[in-house]
Amino acid sequence: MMQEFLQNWIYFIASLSLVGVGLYIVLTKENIFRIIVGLNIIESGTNLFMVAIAWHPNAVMPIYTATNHLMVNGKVVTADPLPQSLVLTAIVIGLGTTALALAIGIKIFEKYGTLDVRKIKEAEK
Amino acid sequence: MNTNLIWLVAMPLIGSAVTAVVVRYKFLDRLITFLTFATTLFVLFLAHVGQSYSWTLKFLGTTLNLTLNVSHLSIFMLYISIAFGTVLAFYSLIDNSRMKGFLLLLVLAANNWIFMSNDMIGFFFAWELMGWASVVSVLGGREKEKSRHAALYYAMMSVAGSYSMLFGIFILWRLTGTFSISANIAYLSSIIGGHPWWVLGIVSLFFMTFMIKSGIFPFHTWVPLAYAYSPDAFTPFLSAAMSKYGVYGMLLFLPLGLLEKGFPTAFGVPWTNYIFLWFGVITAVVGTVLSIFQDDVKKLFAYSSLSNLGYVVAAIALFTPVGITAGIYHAFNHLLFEGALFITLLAVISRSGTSKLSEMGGLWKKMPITFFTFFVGIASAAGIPPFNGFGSKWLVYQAMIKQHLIFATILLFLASTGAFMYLFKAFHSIFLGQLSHDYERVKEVPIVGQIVEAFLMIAMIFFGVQPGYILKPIGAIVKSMGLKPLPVMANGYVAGMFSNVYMPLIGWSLVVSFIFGFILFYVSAEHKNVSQTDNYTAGQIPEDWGLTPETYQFSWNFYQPVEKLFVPFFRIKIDGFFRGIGDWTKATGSAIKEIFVGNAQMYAFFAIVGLIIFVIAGWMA
Amino acid sequence: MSIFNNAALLIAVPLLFAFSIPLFGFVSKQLTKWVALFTIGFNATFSLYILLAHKYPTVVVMGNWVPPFGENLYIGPVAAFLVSVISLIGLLIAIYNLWAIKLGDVTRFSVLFLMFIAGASGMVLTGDIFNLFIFMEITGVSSYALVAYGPRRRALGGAFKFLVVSSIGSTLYLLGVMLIYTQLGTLNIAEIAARINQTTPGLLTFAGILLISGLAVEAELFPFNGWVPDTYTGAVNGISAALSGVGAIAGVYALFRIVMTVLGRDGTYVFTYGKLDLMTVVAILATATVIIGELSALVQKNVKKMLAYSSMAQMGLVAAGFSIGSKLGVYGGIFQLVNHSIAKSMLFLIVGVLVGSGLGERIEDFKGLWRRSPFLSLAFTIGAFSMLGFPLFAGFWSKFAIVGASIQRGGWYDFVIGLILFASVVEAFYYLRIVTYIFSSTSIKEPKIRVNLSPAIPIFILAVVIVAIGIYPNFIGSFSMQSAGEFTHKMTGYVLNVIPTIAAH
Amino acid sequence: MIVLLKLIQGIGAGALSISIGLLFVGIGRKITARIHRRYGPPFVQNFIDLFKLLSKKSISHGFTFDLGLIAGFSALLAAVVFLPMGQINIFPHNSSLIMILYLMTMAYLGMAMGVSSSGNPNATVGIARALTLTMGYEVPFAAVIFSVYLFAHTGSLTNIVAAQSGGFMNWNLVKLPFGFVAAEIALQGMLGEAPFDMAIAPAEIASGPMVEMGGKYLGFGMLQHSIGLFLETGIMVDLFLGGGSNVWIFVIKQFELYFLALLVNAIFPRFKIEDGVSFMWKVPLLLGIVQALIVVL
Repeated sequence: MMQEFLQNWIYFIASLSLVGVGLYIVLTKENIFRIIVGLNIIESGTNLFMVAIAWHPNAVMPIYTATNHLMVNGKVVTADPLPQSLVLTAIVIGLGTTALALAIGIKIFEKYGTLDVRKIKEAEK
Repeated sequence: MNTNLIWLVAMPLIGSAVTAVVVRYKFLDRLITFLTFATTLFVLFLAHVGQSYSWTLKFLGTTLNLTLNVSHLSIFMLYISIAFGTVLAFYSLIDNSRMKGFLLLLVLAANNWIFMSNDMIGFFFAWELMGWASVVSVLGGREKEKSRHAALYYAMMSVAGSYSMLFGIFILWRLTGTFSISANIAYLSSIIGGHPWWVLGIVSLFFMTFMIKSGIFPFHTWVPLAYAYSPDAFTPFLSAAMSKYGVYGMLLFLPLGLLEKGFPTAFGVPWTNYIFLWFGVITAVVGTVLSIFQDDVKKLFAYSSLSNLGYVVAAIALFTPVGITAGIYHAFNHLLFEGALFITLLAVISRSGTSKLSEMGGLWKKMPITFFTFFVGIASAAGIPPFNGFGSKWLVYQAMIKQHLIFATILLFLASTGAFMYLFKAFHSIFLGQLSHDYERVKEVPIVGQIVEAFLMIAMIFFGVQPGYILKPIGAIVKSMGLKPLPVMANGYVAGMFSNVYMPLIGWSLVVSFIFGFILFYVSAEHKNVSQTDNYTAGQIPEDWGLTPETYQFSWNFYQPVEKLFVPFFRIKIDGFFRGIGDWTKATGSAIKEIFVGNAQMYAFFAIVGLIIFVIAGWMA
Repeated sequence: MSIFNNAALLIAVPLLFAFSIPLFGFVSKQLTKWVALFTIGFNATFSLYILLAHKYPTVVVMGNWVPPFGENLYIGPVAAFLVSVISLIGLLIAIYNLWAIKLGDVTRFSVLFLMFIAGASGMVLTGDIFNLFIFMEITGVSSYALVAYGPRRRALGGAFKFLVVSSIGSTLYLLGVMLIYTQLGTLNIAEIAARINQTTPGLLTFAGILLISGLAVEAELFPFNGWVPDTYTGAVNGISAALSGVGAIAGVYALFRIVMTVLGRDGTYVFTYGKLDLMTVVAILATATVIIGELSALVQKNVKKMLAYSSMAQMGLVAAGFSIGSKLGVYGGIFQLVNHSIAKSMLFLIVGVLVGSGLGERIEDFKGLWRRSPFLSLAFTIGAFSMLGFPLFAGFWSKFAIVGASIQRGGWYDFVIGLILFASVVEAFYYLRIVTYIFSSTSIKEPKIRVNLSPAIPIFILAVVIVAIGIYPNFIGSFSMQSAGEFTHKMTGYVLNVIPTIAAH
Repeated sequence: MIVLLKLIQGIGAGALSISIGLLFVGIGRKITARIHRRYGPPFVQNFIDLFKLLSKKSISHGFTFDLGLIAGFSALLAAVVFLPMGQINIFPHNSSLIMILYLMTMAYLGMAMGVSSSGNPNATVGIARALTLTMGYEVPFAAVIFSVYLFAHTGSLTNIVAAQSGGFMNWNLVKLPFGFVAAEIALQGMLGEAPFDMAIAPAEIASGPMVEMGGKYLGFGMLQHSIGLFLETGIMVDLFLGGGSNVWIFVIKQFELYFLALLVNAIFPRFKIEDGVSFMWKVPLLLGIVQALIVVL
């Protein structure tokens, strides 16, 4: 089980590093919109990770057609369809949160007149 | 399975619910409180030793049975506290201080439950109930800001106390698996031989709670605040009855059979009891010394009640037959004379409107009945023979001397002479000396108050002259604790270890000599009454110097010369220690508050750092 | 099963009405609040029907895909009990909102509020970990928007912080779910719980840690609860009450459903690389939360911030109760959770009414409240005393059980409960400080505070419920005892009810 | 019948104590005069003064003033009844030392009440000083009493006297020397003699409590002083000098003690109140504690 999982380690490294980049942006940047962009990068990183999990080398697309046989002499060759469907919901949720974040960002700019998180903190103190 | 016991607890609860509804109308509120007290006292007559009642409660996953049983000690404590409560409730019909009846009844319900409970859950439930009910009642005091601070200080002490008891209860539950008090104590005394330190640790958890509630030395700092700034009608119950809960708790835990287990003893007393005895003695001395210099009369008597509690604790810590008898007897006497003193104070404060000693004076002309009760009260508080205070103080000395504890007895004797000093100071500053003009219109308390005061005066004299009625039940208590009780030949007889006193004899000799005094007085030449400012002042009249009765009255800085003696003593401040803890927690609190620094990055950073620590901890641990 | 007793309605009806409210909005703004009220009312009656008529444990299958394959809702004693509590508190807050929410965009508020209640009930009912993620997100999004609803600037700052931290949390959770999915190939809680041994230890622990940190954000455990104070103070009082009452229940339930049922093995829990088991880690975090929460609440001047820290600390106490692991501990935890949400939401509603009628939010402004409105001060005292665990109030029994369970477990738990008791002495100080302010009346004559009907009903009902539980705890106690059974006995309690055929291996 | 007998004995004891007391004070005034190298009044002067005072009209400050002074006199009279005097021992089984001491405090309480209700601040200052002094000398006296208690294993004076029967050698004076010296100094304070007479200091507070007393009230004050004198010296005799086989030896022993006190009184100036108390807590207390240690170990 473990070695199949680690076969496509390159994709896991890539997606988790994307999540790392997103985290870096969220943690260090002060501008609210940069933070929202960072959040989006984390979202896409996790989505990539989910898709990477579903795939294994020389997997076939999981749609049954006359030519495309899902099972070849008892071994599953198709990529796993379920995580891909989960990715769909995850993307939609990511969209929702980003939309709300942007709305809040605009409102903050209206009220505070700045987007710099530190200045907002001073204004609030 | 006698159901009358449950009524002892249920009756006050119902009464409190009813009074809570009518809390708006003061007289109705007090009337129902008094009726509930009276009916509880009546129900108490049906209860006698050996009865028990238990009901089950499905809780903590197992069915627990909460049991009430009546031992000699509990029936004694119940009688004195409810009887005094009824008298106080009767007096409170005419009182107009801001005491809420339903809180007093909650405390009464808890009081009955504590004294009868034989299981730790019920005990703890009642203890905390009494705790918060009394805290809220202390809040109703006259001086707003001070009573708030006093209530908060008292609340913190009692909450800390009950949590330490909660910890102790569950440690015992883990060891013995049962909540019943008698079983746990039996278990403790069975394993005391094996690992004494473990047992002492558990018992000290409980003793901390009891010392806090009775205001013993390290934890006495809340007593003067709570007594002085609680509503005047509640202070008598707080000082007389509620300080006995700690004593009752100690008496529960004392018979651990330390002596039989060959416990190292000092002066024939197990060393733990010896240390505890010194706590009592120090409380007695601290109470007296601090009380001498008080100007607020309620604080003065709060310290006096503290010092009497020190006597009681010192006596029961000896755990010898005469020691326990002296301790419980003094607890009863303290309840009686302290209650009488606080009720008379209640009368004086309600009439004169002030509780400062320097602002009163000469009230005996206006309030004779209160004056006489106060006189009998301070006489018995000072321990003068025909009155009820003497018997127990005398027995306490006998008990201490029997164990060769000379220094402790000397200190207690100092405390008792000091008691006479502050008692006379209060007596003089309130009733004697110059009557100031704005007290001209002061009237005696209404008839209800006079009845209560007369009743208390007669009770003090009766129990002074006939101590047998109290010593017999105490003998039963001592026997139930497995010690040989003191012989009680006749009602008037108090048998000590070194000598014995036949109290009525003193009474008769006083009466006869008073008759002689009066005869001599009326035989000699007649006298003429003069006004209070017509004094021997080398020919001038005080008014010429512009002196008013207030300024001519000597009651400010009454013992100023002695103050120089005790100055080094005042420097050590006990409540500085508790304030230190308070400030430390506040400092750490504000330091920790900095964590929530207020921007999203930091929180997200914490989350990630938490995650990383998680992983490392898992890896490394 | 007939359509009517299908538990999915508990989620479907609120969502349906949530999205149809804008239509009602055209008719009249106030009507939307009544519609929200009636839907939550339906939710409450239906869940009470399930709870009281003992209609559990039932499994609600979606599109008759039998559990291990399709998604399912599982209504066990826990779910039934918590859903009814959530919807009852939601109902009371909705009644309060009739009065409180006047200005601003009322229709969108009701939409969000209904979504919030639907999400929370979904979290409690669902039997599938990815579903749990979706419902967590629904509750999350609706609560960010609700927090941002507040009139003051602070609300926006609070909402933004809440959004950032929670979305990071849910991404961690999602990663954890995926790691579990790769090994076991299923998302169904019951099946994962049964086949948890087949996972490789290294990956499982990493997935476990990710799951816990993700859920700890919602359950307000120490390193992850940075957002709590600013969000609660920023939000309107009704919303803070909803967050601390309903949101906390869902958050803590999710955390311990994962830790005890999914990762647990009937009494022992997943070991991080064989040494420190997850439950001890949660216990450490819980104690840290209690202490930090109480100490920082001590120095607060603003009542709302103080209540926020106090609810964080109480969540720590609940988590500590759960983390003991024994049936008694879980019983104490659930009972305290319910007591806390009842008392805390009442306290927030009271502060809401006071602020609404012009009183400041500082502690000193509570001086002499007794004169100005006896009803509110009495309710506040009842709530405060229940939080402190004084007898005759609900909190006494649950705190008693938690202390008992933790000492019964012994070992280093004595030290844990010692710290918690010290922290609760601190808690007693700052609550009693306010109570003493209330009752020590000041001389300046201030006008009486008039409490109109709509906020008075919830406060009155909650106060009566607290005292009723305090006097007769067995009513709520029995439900929490059954639910404790479901948590501690994983296989018999939960898994076999969902998939009877599966054999734990 | 017994009651009547006891009543007569009581009255006899009372009359004895009054007359002996007045006699001692008279002789005392003559001795002090001789020390001051003058003749001094005849030793029966006090009896004359008493009759003069009781027959003079006087002013009073109300009911508590009268009640207080009567109480002061009669409480001491009641205490005398319990004192074993040589072979006159009216209530042998009821003469506990602490009981007598506390009964005496009843008298001081009565007198204090009367005097301070007169309204004159000098009187109350006097009483405050007297009470502070009581706290001063009670502590060493307590140390002495309790060491005697432990030494003789009894608390009642009758048994203490019985324990000292036989020759001079087994008096407590010999067995407990330090105790005797400490008690002697404490007695000086009790009697209100010279170094410790700050309570009735004529110069500073116009003779303190007695400032408002005139006529029969001064008479009652004098009676109270004489009975107190008789009682305190009587207790000291019973405690340390073996109590005397018959009344006259008892009285002679009392006079010895009083004579000693008079000598000290005639010479020493007055202590300030706080120095008096601190002196009492230094020297006599130290002696008392030493005595107690000897007895205990």
